[in-house]
Formats: sequence, C-alpha cells, structure tokens
Amino acid sequence: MKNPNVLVIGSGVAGMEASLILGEAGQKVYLIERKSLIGGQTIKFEEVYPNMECATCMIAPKQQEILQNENIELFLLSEVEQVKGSVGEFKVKIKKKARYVSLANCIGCGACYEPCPVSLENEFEEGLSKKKAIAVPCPGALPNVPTIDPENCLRLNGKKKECQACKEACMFDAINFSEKDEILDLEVGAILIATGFGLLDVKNLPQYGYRKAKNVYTAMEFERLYAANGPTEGKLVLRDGETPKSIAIIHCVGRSEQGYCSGVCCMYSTKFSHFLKHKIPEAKICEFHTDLCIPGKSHQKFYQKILNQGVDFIRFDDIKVEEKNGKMQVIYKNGNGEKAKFIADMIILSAAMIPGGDTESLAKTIGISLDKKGFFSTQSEKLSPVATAVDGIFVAGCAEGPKDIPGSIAQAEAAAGKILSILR
Amino acid sequence: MNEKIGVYVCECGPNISERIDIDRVLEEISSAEGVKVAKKFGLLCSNDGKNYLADEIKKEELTHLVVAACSPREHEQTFMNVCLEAGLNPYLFQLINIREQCAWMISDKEEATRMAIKYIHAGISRVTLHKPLLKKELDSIPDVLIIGGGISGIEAALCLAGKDRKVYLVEKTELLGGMVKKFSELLPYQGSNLAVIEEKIEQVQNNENVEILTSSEVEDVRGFLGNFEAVIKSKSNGSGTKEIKIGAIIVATGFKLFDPKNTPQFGYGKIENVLDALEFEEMSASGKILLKNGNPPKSVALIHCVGRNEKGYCSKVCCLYSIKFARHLQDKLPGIDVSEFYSDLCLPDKADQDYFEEAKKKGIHFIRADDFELKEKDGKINVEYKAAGGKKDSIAVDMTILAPAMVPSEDTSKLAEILNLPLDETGFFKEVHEMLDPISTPIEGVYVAGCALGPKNIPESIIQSQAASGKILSSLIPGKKIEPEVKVSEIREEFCTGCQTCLSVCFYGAISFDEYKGISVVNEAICRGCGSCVGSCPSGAIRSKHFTYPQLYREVLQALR
Amino acid sequence: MNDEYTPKIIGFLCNWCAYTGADLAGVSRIQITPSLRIIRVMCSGRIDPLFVLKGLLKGADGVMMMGCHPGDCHYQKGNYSARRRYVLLQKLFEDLGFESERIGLWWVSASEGPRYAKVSSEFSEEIKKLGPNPVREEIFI
Amino acid sequence: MTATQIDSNKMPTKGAIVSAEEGINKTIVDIFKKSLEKKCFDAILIPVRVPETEAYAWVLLKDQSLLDEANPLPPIISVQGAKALRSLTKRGKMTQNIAAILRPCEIRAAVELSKLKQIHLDNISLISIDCPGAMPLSDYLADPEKSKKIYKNVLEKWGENNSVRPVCHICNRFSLPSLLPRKSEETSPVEQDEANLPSIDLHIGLLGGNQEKIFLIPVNPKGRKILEELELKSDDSLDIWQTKVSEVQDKKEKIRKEFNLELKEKIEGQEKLTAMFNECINCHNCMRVCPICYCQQCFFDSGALTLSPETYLSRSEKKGALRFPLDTMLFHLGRMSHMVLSCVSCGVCEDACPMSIPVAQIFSLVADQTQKSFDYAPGINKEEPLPLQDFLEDEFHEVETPKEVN
Amino acid sequence: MSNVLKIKKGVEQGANELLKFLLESEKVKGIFTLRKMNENGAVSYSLITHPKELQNAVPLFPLMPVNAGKILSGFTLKKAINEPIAAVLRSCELRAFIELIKRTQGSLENFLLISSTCGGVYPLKSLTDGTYKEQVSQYWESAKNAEISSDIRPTCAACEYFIPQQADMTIAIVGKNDLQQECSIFLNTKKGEEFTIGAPGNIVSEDIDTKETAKLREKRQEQKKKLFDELEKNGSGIKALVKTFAACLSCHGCSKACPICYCTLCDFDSKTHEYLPSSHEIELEQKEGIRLPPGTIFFHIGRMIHMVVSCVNCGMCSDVCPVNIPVSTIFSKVGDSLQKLFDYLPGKDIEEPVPFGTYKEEEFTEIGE
Repeated sequence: MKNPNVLVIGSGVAGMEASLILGEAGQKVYLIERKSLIGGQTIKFEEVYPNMECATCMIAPKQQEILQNENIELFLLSEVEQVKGSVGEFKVKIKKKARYVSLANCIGCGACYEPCPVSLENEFEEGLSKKKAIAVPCPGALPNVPTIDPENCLRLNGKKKECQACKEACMFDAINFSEKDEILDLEVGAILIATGFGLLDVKNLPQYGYRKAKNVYTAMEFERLYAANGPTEGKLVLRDGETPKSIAIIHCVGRSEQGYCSGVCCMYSTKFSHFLKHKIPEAKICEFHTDLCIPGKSHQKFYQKILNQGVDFIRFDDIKVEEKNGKMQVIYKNGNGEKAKFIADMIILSAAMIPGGDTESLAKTIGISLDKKGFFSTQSEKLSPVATAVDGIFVAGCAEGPKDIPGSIAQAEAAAGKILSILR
Repeated sequence: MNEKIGVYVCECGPNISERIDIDRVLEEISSAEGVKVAKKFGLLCSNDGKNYLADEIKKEELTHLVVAACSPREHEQTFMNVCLEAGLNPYLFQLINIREQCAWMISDKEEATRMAIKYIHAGISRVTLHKPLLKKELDSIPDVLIIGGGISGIEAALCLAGKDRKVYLVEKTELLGGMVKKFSELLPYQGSNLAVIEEKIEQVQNNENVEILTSSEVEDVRGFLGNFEAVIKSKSNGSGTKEIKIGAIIVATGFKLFDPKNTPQFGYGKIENVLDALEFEEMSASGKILLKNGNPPKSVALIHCVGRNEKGYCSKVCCLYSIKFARHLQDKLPGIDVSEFYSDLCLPDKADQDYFEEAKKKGIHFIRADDFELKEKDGKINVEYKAAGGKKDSIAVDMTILAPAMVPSEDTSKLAEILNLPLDETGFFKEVHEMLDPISTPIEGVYVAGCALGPKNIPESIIQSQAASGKILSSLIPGKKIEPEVKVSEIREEFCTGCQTCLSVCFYGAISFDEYKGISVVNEAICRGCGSCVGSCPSGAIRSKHFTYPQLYREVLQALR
Repeated sequence: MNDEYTPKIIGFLCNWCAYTGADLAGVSRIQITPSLRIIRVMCSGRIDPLFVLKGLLKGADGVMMMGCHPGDCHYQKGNYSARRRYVLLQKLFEDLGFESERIGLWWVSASEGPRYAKVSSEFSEEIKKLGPNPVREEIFI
Repeated sequence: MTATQIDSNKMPTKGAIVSAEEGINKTIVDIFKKSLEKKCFDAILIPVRVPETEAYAWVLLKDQSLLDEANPLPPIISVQGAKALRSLTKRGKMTQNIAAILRPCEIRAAVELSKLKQIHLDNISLISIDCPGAMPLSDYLADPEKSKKIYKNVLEKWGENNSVRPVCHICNRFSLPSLLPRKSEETSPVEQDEANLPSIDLHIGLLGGNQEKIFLIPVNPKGRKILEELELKSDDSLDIWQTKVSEVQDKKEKIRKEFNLELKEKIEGQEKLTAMFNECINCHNCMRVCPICYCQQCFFDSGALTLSPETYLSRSEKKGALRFPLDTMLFHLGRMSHMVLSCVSCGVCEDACPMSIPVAQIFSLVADQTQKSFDYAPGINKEEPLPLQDFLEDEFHEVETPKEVN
Repeated sequence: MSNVLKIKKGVEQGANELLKFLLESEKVKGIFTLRKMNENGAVSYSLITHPKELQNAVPLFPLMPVNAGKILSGFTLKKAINEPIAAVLRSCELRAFIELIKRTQGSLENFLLISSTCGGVYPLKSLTDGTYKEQVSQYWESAKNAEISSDIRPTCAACEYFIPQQADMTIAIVGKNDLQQECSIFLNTKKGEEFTIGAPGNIVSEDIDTKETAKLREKRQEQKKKLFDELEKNGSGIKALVKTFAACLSCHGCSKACPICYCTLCDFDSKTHEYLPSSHEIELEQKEGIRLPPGTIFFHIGRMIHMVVSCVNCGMCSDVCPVNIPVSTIFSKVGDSLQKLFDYLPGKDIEEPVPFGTYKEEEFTEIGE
C-alpha cells in the first residue's frame, strides 16, 4: 500500500501550485519552506511581463489558499535533514528551526517591531532597507507573523540576556524565547523538489563594478526598488535619493561564466525599461544585450512595444563598467566591433539565474544527481521532464533550470499530475 | 422583524480596543433593529474566541451573526466555519473590518469609533437581508476526451487512463504520433532516440482504458466541468458519429509550419533544393539526403527565422533543430560545408548553449544576417544576405533548409468555435491566464496542451500534457462530487426580457439563452460570481447571491447616515 | 461631527486587488482622513452604475470606484466593463451639469497600499474643496 | 342609493370652528405647524409647491418652514395622494406618527389600498378636507395663472363653476358624509362596532365657512385627541357646515344623474365604446397613474398577449386589416374588470391621457353601476371586505341558471 | 448614385400606388403602415392584407401615434415572419427597430423596409385639440422647400437623421420641389430593386443627398443647438433637474412609450427599488422632508443610464408625458454626446454591438491611473 502523502520542498509559485493541486485532490501535503514566509521570489516582483500584471494580486489569493487548505501542512523555517526509503514509502526527517513567535497566537499587529533595539539589513529587500531583529520581511508577507533572528536578537545571542522588549509589547503572548529547533519525522509516498533559483553573485564579476560604482543594482534589487510594497514604496530613486536620468541595463551578466542562457533576462530587462519609461518618461534608457532571447508567442510583441517607446537596444561583444570622477560609464564593443561608451547614473545587472542556495546539500541528502550546471537533473532524454532518476522524486520550477513563471507552474502541475497518477 | 442578530466586537488585543471605544460602539449598536445581543471579546479568532462564538450562537439562538474584527481576507473563513459548527448557515454571517479600515487607518479615536459604528450598522442592516446559501453537489464523470494524437495527447492519455478513468483519444489522421513521427532524431537531451516515442505509442495502444479513435474529429461539445457531452465523427468506415460523455477535455492539436511561399525572397517552391524543415526531417529520416539531381549536397545553408517578422514572434525551437540538422548533416555527409544564418540565437534551456558551442567547434559557420534573397545561379543556390554591420555578402550552396515559424494547425479555429474557446492574436489557443494558469481555458474543465497553445519543444509539450492531467486528476476524482461556487448569479425569470446583454459580458460562458422560455439561464456550475452580468442587466433580472442590490443598497444608506 | 467638515464618500472596491490594497494600507498603518466608507464587491464589473447614482442622490459627497489594473482582473475582463460604465456616468453627469468631479475610478493593485491611501485622501481633499453635495438639502429629487 | 346614505349615529355634530382671516390655506397650514410644534405628529404628508415652479409634489415633511409652500387643496391633483401614501408604507408600517392630508377621493383610494395590503395605515392619521374638485391638469400646465384664478372662484362658488374636471364636476363624494360608514340593509350599525369605525380621524370642513372660517371635525376619539393637543375646543356646533354640505350634495347628485344619462347614450354599445377608445395609443398612462392599479406588473404589459406573426397575419386577413397596437379595447375593458369595483373616480387617468379620452368619466359611470349591484362603496371603512374577496350565500340568484322544475 | 423609381403622381398617392402594387402583385403578404381611423384625423399603424383597405392607408401622414419600431419588435418577438411584409416607417422608428433586434427583441427577416426622408411629425396634442388640420396644409410645402415646417415636434425640428439608414426603399420628400407631381422612390438595396420589378413608373438614377437635404440638415442642427441651449434656462445641476422634473407624476409613461425600453418589467417599477418604511425614516433624519413617491430624478437618470446610448430621439417620451416635460430633449442631448464618445449611431448598423455589451482593452487608458 503506497503512502498517499506528499512532501513538497519549497513554497515558491511551483511549490504552492503543486501543493494546491495535490491538496485539492485530497492528498495530505507537507510543504517545507526554508524561509519564514511563503511565496518564493515572485512576491518580490511588482509586475510581471508580458502583460504587466501585478504579481501580488496574482499570488496573494494562492498564498491565502495555502494557509487555509486543511490538506496542506506548512513547515516554515524548515529544511530536509534526511530521506530514506523509496517510492510509496519515503521516510523523511525535517529540521524545523525555532521562530520564537507562535503562529497560533500572533495576529500580526506588528506591535513588537518598534521596541526591538536591534536594527539590521533586510535581506528580503536586498539590503535596501533596515529591519528589526524581530520582523516580517515586508508588508503583506504571509503568514503575517514575524520571526526572531537568533543571531542578532540580543537576548538569544546572549549580548543582553534580560532584553524582552518584544515580549513586553506583545499582547497575545505570542513570543517564546525558549522555543527550540525540532526534528520531525514524516512519511510520504512521493517528493517534489521546488527549491527555485538564486541570482549569480555579481560581486565576483569585477568588470561590472557592483559595490564599487555606487549606483549599480542587481535585477532583484531593482525589482524591490520598483515594488509598491518595497523599501521606497515604488519610488525610483538612487542610493543618494536622486532620480536617475540615464540608465543602462546589461544583459547576460555571467552567461559565459555559467555556460547557459537563463532564458528570462532579456524579457525582464525589457520589463525594467517599461517600468523606467513609465515612471521617468524623460529618462535615457539603454539595454545592452547579446543574442536577444524572447521566445514564445507574446514576447516579441512586448519587446517591440518597448522598442517603440524609444528605448535603445545595443548589441555588445564585451562590456565593462567604470566610475570616473563620480560618473559611471559603460564601455563596450558593439555588434560591429566598434568601441563606444555610455554615461549612466544607474546601472542594472541582469545576472544569470543559478540553483537555489541549498540545492547541492539537498541533492546530497536526498541522494539524487545534479547536472553539470548545478541544477537538478531530470529524465528529459527519456521524455520524462519532471522526474528525477529516483522513482517517486520529482523536480519542478527553477530547481530544474532557469525558466519563467508559467514554465514553473506548468512543471509544478505536471509533477503533481505524475505524483497523482503513481499514487493512485 | 423576528431576527435575533448577535453582534460581537473583537478587541484584537490592543489593536482595536486601544483605538476604538468599543463600549460606546456596543452601546450605540445594541439598539439597532433586530439586534439581540451585542458583546465584546478579547480575541475572537483564538480557539477560546471561536468556542465562545459557537456557544453564543447556540445559547442566544441567533438567526444572524455579525462580527466586527479584522479584514474578511483574514478571518471570514474562520468565522464561517464557526457558524457551520454551531449550526448556523455561514452565509447568515457578516464580518466587519474595523481593524484594517478603522483602528489602523484613522488616528483620531473619536473618528475611528464613529466610523466603526457606521460599518457595523451597515453590517447589521445588510445581514438581515442575507439568504442562507447551500453548497450544491454535482455528480461528475471522471472520463476524459483528448483531441489530438500527437506526443502531447499520447502523454496525457498515459497519465490519465486508469481502471476508474477512461480516456478517449481522438486523432484526425489514421496514425498516432503526430509531427514527431516525421522526425529523424531528437535533441540528445530531449529524448535522444525515437524509440521512446514508439514505446509511448505502443503503451497507449495496449492500454484498455484508452479508446483510440483515429480518422475522427470532434463535431460538437456541450456541458461543463464534470459533465460534458461530445459528438465524434469518424471519417473512415461509413463515417458514423459517436456520442460520448466525459468530465474534462484536453485539446492537443499541435501546430503546422508557416508556408515559406508567403516569403518569396527565400525562393521556396521556385528554386530547386530549397526545403523547409519538415521536408528535411523526412528526407533525413529516409536516410537519403540527396539533391533533386540525385547527388548528395556538398554545401548547405540553413536559414532561421523564416516568417518570424510576418508572424511577429520567435518560435523558440528553430535555432536548435537547425543546429541539430547541421550536426546531422556533418555526421551523415562528412566534409560537407554547413552555414547557419540566424538573427538572434535563441538558446533558452540550460543545455542548449553547450549543444551550440559543440556545433561551433565542429566547424559549422554561424552567420548573423538578414535581408535574404535566394537566386538560382548555375545549378546552385546563391544566398544573398546582409551581414551584421550592414555589408552585403553572398554564398552559393547546393541545398538550403528553411526554418519557418510554427503556426496553429488548420482546425484550430474550427475547434475553438465548437468548444467556445478564445484564440489570441497569433491564432493559437489563449490560456485563461498566461502567467498563473498556462494550460487552462476560460471554460472550466477544458485544457490545452502542447503546440496548440504556442510554439514549444517536445519536453515542454509533455510537461503541459502532464500538467493538464494533474489538473484533471485533482479536480475530477472518481466517485467524488464537485462543489461549484455558491455566491453565483441567478436569473429572476419574470424579469428577464431575453436581450442577451449578459451573455456578451460573461467571460466564462456561464450564461446561455433558453430559446423556448426566451430568457437567459445561468449555469451555476460555471459561474464564478463576479457579477459583471448584474451590472449589465437593465431589467434588474440578474441577482448576484450575497451581493444583491438591496444588500449593497443597505450599506450605501447606512454609510450616509 | 467635528468642526471641520468631513465629506461622506462611498467607495466600491473589488475584493481581489483594491480591497487587498486597502487592507495593506491598514497593515502598514498609513493614516487617512476618515471620509471613505468602503463597500466590498467581488469585481469592479459588479459596480452597477445605479449604485453610484443612488449614492450621490442619497447625499454622498463623492463616490469612488476601485478595481484591478487593466489586465489584472481576477475575473479576466470585469474591469473593462467597469471602465465603460464609468465613462458613461462621467459623460452623463457632465451633460446634466452635475459635478462629475464627485465620482472617480482608480485602479489599485493588491500591493499598492500607499496608492490606496494616496488616492482616497486626495479625492477626499478634492471633495472638501467642492463642499457638501447640494443634493443633501434637495427635497424634491 | 345607499352609497351616500349617512348613518346619523356616526355623523359628528360637534367640532372646532377656527377663524380664517388670513385665508383658508394659511389657517390650515398654521394649524399643522402647531401640530408639529406640539409633537402630535412627527411628520406631515401634504402637497407642496416645488420652488420656482407651478408644480405640486407630495412631501413628507417634519420642518415647519416647509409648510409655507404647502397647500392642502392645490388647484390640481398631480400624483394621487393614495399613491404617495402607498410609496411610503407599502412595505410595512411607519414607526413615526404621520398626518396625511388628502382629498376625499384620495382618502378612499388609500383605504381601498389598505384593504389590498398596499398601504399600512398604522401610525397614520388620515385627515380629509372638503373638496371642490380640481382643474384639468393640461389646462393648468398651459396657463397656471388663469387656472389659479378660476380655481379661486371655484372655491368660492361650490359646485356652480363647472370649469373643474368633468369627474369633479359630477363628484358626489366631496365631503365627510361620503367617507363615513353607512347604514344599509345587510349591516345594521352598532355603536363603536370595530367594523364600522370610520377610517379617517379628522375632517377639515370648508363648506359654509365662506372663506372666513373653517371647521375642524373630529371623526373618532383619535381626532378628538388631536384637537385637544392643539388646544382646540371641539364643542362648536356644525349646523352651518352640515346644511351647506347636504345642499351641495343634492345639487351634485342631480348633475351627476343627468350627466351620466348623456354619457350612457354616448358609449352604450360595442360600436360607440370602440369609437371612444379609437384614438388610444396604448401608452397605459391611465393605468400607471391610477391609485387602484397597484399591480407590480400589469397583466396587459406582461407580454402574455404577444402572439406569433402568423396569428397576426391570419387575424388581419379576416378583416382585411389589423390595427396596431393590438388589444387597446381589451386593455381598457380588462383593466375595468380588474379595478372598477374599487374605482374612486379621482380622474387622474383622464388627466394623464395624452389623447384626451374621457377615461375617468366612462370608468366612473361603470363604477357607479357595478358598485351599486354589490352594494359596495370603495374606501369607506377599512374593515369592509372587497366584494370579490367576500360573498353572501343568498345573492345574485338572477345570474344562476334556473333549476329544472319537475 | 442609386436607382430611383419615379411614379408620376403626387408623393402621397405615389406611395399608395407603390403599396397597392406590392400587395396586388402579391410580392408581399401584407403592408404595415399608418391608416386613417376616423375623420378627426386619428391614425394608427395597421397590418393591411387586403388591397381595398389600402384606400385608408396614409403611409406618410405626419403623425406618430406610437414608435413603429416597438410594434414591429412585438410583432416578431416570438419568431420571424415567414412571408414577406412591407413595412413603412420613419427613420427613427427604423433605427429603433434595429436597436431592438440587436437585443434579440425581434427579427428583420422577410421585411421589406420602406422609409422616407422625414419632414417630422406633429405632436399628438395637435390631434386632440384639432390644430393639426391647418398645420398639415403647409407641411408638404415646407418639406418640399427643405424647410422645417412650423409646429412639428421640437424633437423632429432638431433631428438631423431624417435620411433613413438600412431601408430597402426611401421615398424622397425633403427638398423634392416636384413632389406634388411625382413620387421618387430610392431603391437602396438589391431587395428594393427586386420588389419593384414591374412597378408602375420609370427608373432613373439619382443621389439621395442633395444640396436641399444638406440645407435642411444644417437648419435642423441649428435648431438642435437652440433646443439644447433652452435646457440651460433652468440653470444646471441638481437644482435644474428638480425644476425640469418638478411636475413628474412618476407615471413612467415615458419608458412605456420608449422603443428602446424593451424590458417587460422595468427595474424601476420592481420591488428592487421600493423603500422600507425604515429607509424613509432614515432619510427623514437627514432632511426636512422627502418627496413622495420617491426617486423621481433617480428614475429618469437611471433610465438614461440603461438606454440613452441607444436613444434614437423619436420623441415619443415627450409626446406622451402628461405634464409636458421635455424628456426627449434631455435624453437626446445626453444621448448625442455619449454616442459620439463611443462613436456609435444607434440603428445605423445591425452588426455593430451595443457599447455596453463590449469593450476595447486599449481605450480610455488614461482613466484609473
């Protein structure tokens, strides 16, 4: 008798989609999320190409469903420790880190943030804003319940044992400093890996001047900069508060290093131009690209639209960013081999998508192979694109390789489909 | 009035109690018409709170419940469940949002309190008009109709067919397999050998839960998720028609190639040895790659993006299969000179680039160019082009292989009509939501997979088939009834004049016209309850349950008190 | 009422974008003038022009319609119908010499808490400038 | 002619006489201002002139200043008062105390409607007033000034000036008597018998006061209470008023008889009647303004009569031509059969007819006859059952088919 | 340029001639047209199936007892006619019919549509007070000279759409200075041509738009402007509306007479818009008084919201109003500008969807941002 339960690792669009489908089918779903909130990377976006839909509007209802669906059991701040067994009878150990705030009691009023004495960089906001040691990453985060960061909380890291500012502020007895990490044992019939992607760390690519020149941003930073619920409430301002007048968007950052095209950068870079044109119509915008990769029936139309809005698209061979007496300039060789430069007061780097942070360790724990790009490899040569070499273990979304949202969703639904058909 | 309304204000800890004078609120509203009890409680969404509410409902024999607390998006469901437990129809309940909208947004306590009172009054006068709505349950048929016997259709059939689920696989031609049957080989990382496909075809043919109807076409489809009826017409033996009942439908009618004749500059159909991609696939599958004159080609030009400008989109797969051709040519005809003419190389998948790099190493020339003009020149094909940087150039080759855009297959629009599905401006089927729901259509229970939705490669097509299967496997469980939305629109027959305005604004095709009665009819199984039809009906003949005119009007009136 | 006149404004908000945005404003503790009374509907397409008319004839100083940005509609196309109906109202009011400034339509997404607060406060200011709706004293309507 | 036979037990003999130097209108208005002041009513329903126009509209008012423009006896009947009252209380009773000042025909319509559950009279004080009739709507609209002058004269010379609407000219129910429970063969009155309590509380008498004074006549305890609250003694004798009333009454009865005889001549017989309605354009205005036509959806508007084109064609072929809109006759006779037993001859139908068809006169005539044969007078007391809701075992033998005698 | 059938008779007799031909030649089963009812000038629409009845037919008589579009809709509501019938209607009536068909309230099938360049009609009142008799005498004169004939309904005097859309035949009146001698019938469609094969008279080729029609259109447009300006005399805003509708009896006769108001039960007559006593009392809290019956203005603007985009300015609403409210003027003013906004002319093209049953993604994009 196969165990009908399913383990889903990662709560991004792919993980959520799969969980909802499986949940609706009546399977018990254990949804494991490494972070303190669900929604993955997509919730960081303001709008998504090509129809410029509001990402939150799309995702929020799904998040609500996840939280309300009684077939889905959510484990936040949790990671997979160990996987044993085979299809139909996997035994899984989960490490659930302490949140120090009770999901049951907390109602998300936020009274506890203000009194907390510790202030740190908010990594969710790509360090563009501060947060307290007890906080939710951004307004509208779901579940709307803060987490205490044990490294930085003065009480938990022992710097100031008596501090309990947050506990005093909380009227719902939701804070519990003594909460401990737990190990949980789960039994499932199938496993879906949906651990998503990260962005290549552009610090290691000095030619782009990231963190050297002052107004070089990564794509993700820019997404947050634009987001209405982001650090600037969607106001497009540089670190010095100025509004950028000329912007360079550089594609294929890290492509040659990684040896693959991420397939989405051309489109989201074009989306950035759309944002910029919308917010700063007079701004000079220049997209530096190599081969434009805009596959699919509706993408070229979008590209054309932006092109017609007067955004320059320049094909480059090699490119670098320099800062001379406070001015940033993009120095490049264009498609015809001629050298040229572009003065920019804002530079956005469209960096390659890479496997999500814990991919390698996770692969080890579960005992499945990665391809030479470091993503989970599937049986696509056997025309089984979401199945791993191990029976009953599937991959969906960017954990399998760079792709866009619909691609991830389709894979998630596919994986759910396969799981449902094998667990019947 | 014999309502017994219970009004309960949640203190939400300090969140509401500190910013709203709850006692004054209670005092003000307890006198409102129909209110039996008005009380406050520390935190209603807590377990204590929920139990407390349930007890109150029973103890006070409440007929209606009003809770003033947080946003409906937070806890409407929570309290509806409480009602259920306490035996009160959950739709006789109204949640008033005095936290987000009053306590948290209005600094002045006085004002916040006044506003809260307004909101609650509105809620009270609204709730008395609420009707107890009951969940309907509909039987559903688990069986599935798949239109198109290509690789997508086959994959879906294999995913779905089971002892308790029958699948009808309808294929227009005599053979299963679709386009892929014509291919000589597949990309190594996309199902290297065609054997895999033969295998799948075999599996589907041997599966007794799959009824294969070749040389057949779908004539007509009626019904909705869980209860479709379809008429299948078979062209072979005596062309009989067959009526089947199914619960869901997958459209997998694939694609065809853009006809290069529409782009004369490529000389297709005029110049010898100018082939399109499929012709070459067949040629290489036959193992005889020969020119019209019987000799093998010594030089070949592959031209990408044929028809891309005309169609306005990139078909994604052409770059790769062209590279595949190039490498195939090199293997089969060593020493051959192959040039690839491309505009932008589209290599979006993680393994594509390596495949391309290898090809480059093997000495295949890659030339970015446009403005092609193909001419016949002493037995050879002279390919004139404008190279990157704008300088004109030309090369003479024995054979040219064009990579035309992928376009919708012939019967797409006909099928769209039968199924009442929208097409997008490129003529492919339109997904209900390009981002979130890439394989669903506006008609619940009808899905589209593979190239019928737009250009894509084989693994993607398979993924979409499996995705469609996933949706069906989870929504149509054998023996399980389906529960449609409750807050739907309903037609008040005596008011309907049959002008059919509502049909034109319903995106889900939930409204149909009853010719006999001469009135519109809402199919509650399809309606999602958006209410657009209500706004459009001049006769006021449509009522959207739980958002009726009087209910909303009461809110307006109270708002202006 | 306090000495300064706070207009009575009715807002019809769609459940999926606008109302979520309004909640977000609350969660972010953005303060607004207490003049707007929200009436939640599932879709801006549900907003029957008659509601707006009724509101104004019953003495509302202003009526706001809010829905998902074009293309974002949870029900695909509802907000496009809403937009046409709004245009109808606008035109009607202009031609009848009503103050068409008393009605407005805004697209507010689920993440636009600040925008929600902004537009509703600005509108409330506009209405204050216009003063109370003359209809309020009118007996013979 | 039982319909107006007064039951002496019920006919009030005492009331308050109020002098009216400042004119009838002002006097009455002041009384009601006082009534608001004294809180005997929370609000008053009365016709008020729409500012800057010559139009009158019913207003439920609680503010005294609004009464300045009020007129209990405007030269025209715009909306039939019962219709206004219906729009107020159709869906249930008022919780506030309301005085409704209505013309006799409006009161009677209101009472009919209360029988049909279209009006809830609880907490409503019905106050009637002697009515000299009203001017034809179209005349008034054409030249308000002129009409107003004429109307003044009408008020002065009761029943003599016949420039009022024909139905008013022949109206024999212009004052209190016609509103009181009647003595008749079937029901012998019993003092304070529930079924015979008058439906109105207070009557404003104008007759006999020749513009110098008015009579406030309490009809039941409630009426008396109102006068008390207004600090008005109600023990003045009403002789002058009563004599004048019966005098005018007799005159009117005569006029009515003659008029109806003529009219009968004009309309009797299919041919003539059809000719009368020849010009009807089927706008149904008459039905829409009629207080008694209370149906949400009139059967004749329901589309139930729509036929297939073939039927129309074949119908046309019979006569060579078929008139459109169809069924105008059917409509009028049908409507008649539906409501004529309750018709109060208020005449608004005729006022509203764009083709000036004498609808009201015809209906009024038919009403007379049918109501008589049921010995029913519409709108007199709210407990009296509607003829068709109630039957007596021993009636209408004449229409039964005679039994076999063997 | 289109073919014109010329009948050597005065326009009225000519028209009857045509009808007679159509019926006697059995090209049509019946004729739907105006017919004299009695000597004091009452006319009504009739379906005439017997030639002898045609003697009373007055197809061009300048009165509109009802909007024929409404009648034809009722006529074909259940199903389309299966035998050809000729219908003579005015431009606005025809447009109304088309609008109704768009809402599946009838069918054009088998109708031979005959219309005329319209000189306008007299108010119903002129019939009841008998004034029309001397008015009519100068009607043809002014039509012939492309003048606005005095005393026709204000709406007609201000109507610029007097050249019919979608008619199979159009009888030319406006600016035809020979209309006493000959009747010009424009054959606009194939159908029109076929049905007149064998008809008396000769065929020539002419253009229906002439200097004369242009002249009249200009005059009418001026008149329209005047008419709209007159509305301003009540001032603007709610005060003005209250004045305009002060005398309204809430009889809703306007909506009953309106061809576009096709609802069997009008929303505004339904329970939906009835008030609970409590709502009255709530309102009385806020105001010194309330008008009864309530919702006078709400009804008129509400009705406007429902139908004004399809309003064909036929003027019936004003004509039946017992208290002479210029309903039609107000509606055509609003209708005009709204229809311009959506670039929609009611009844022009049966394929054109009603504006509120459709939308464009790329329109009014400035709104809502």
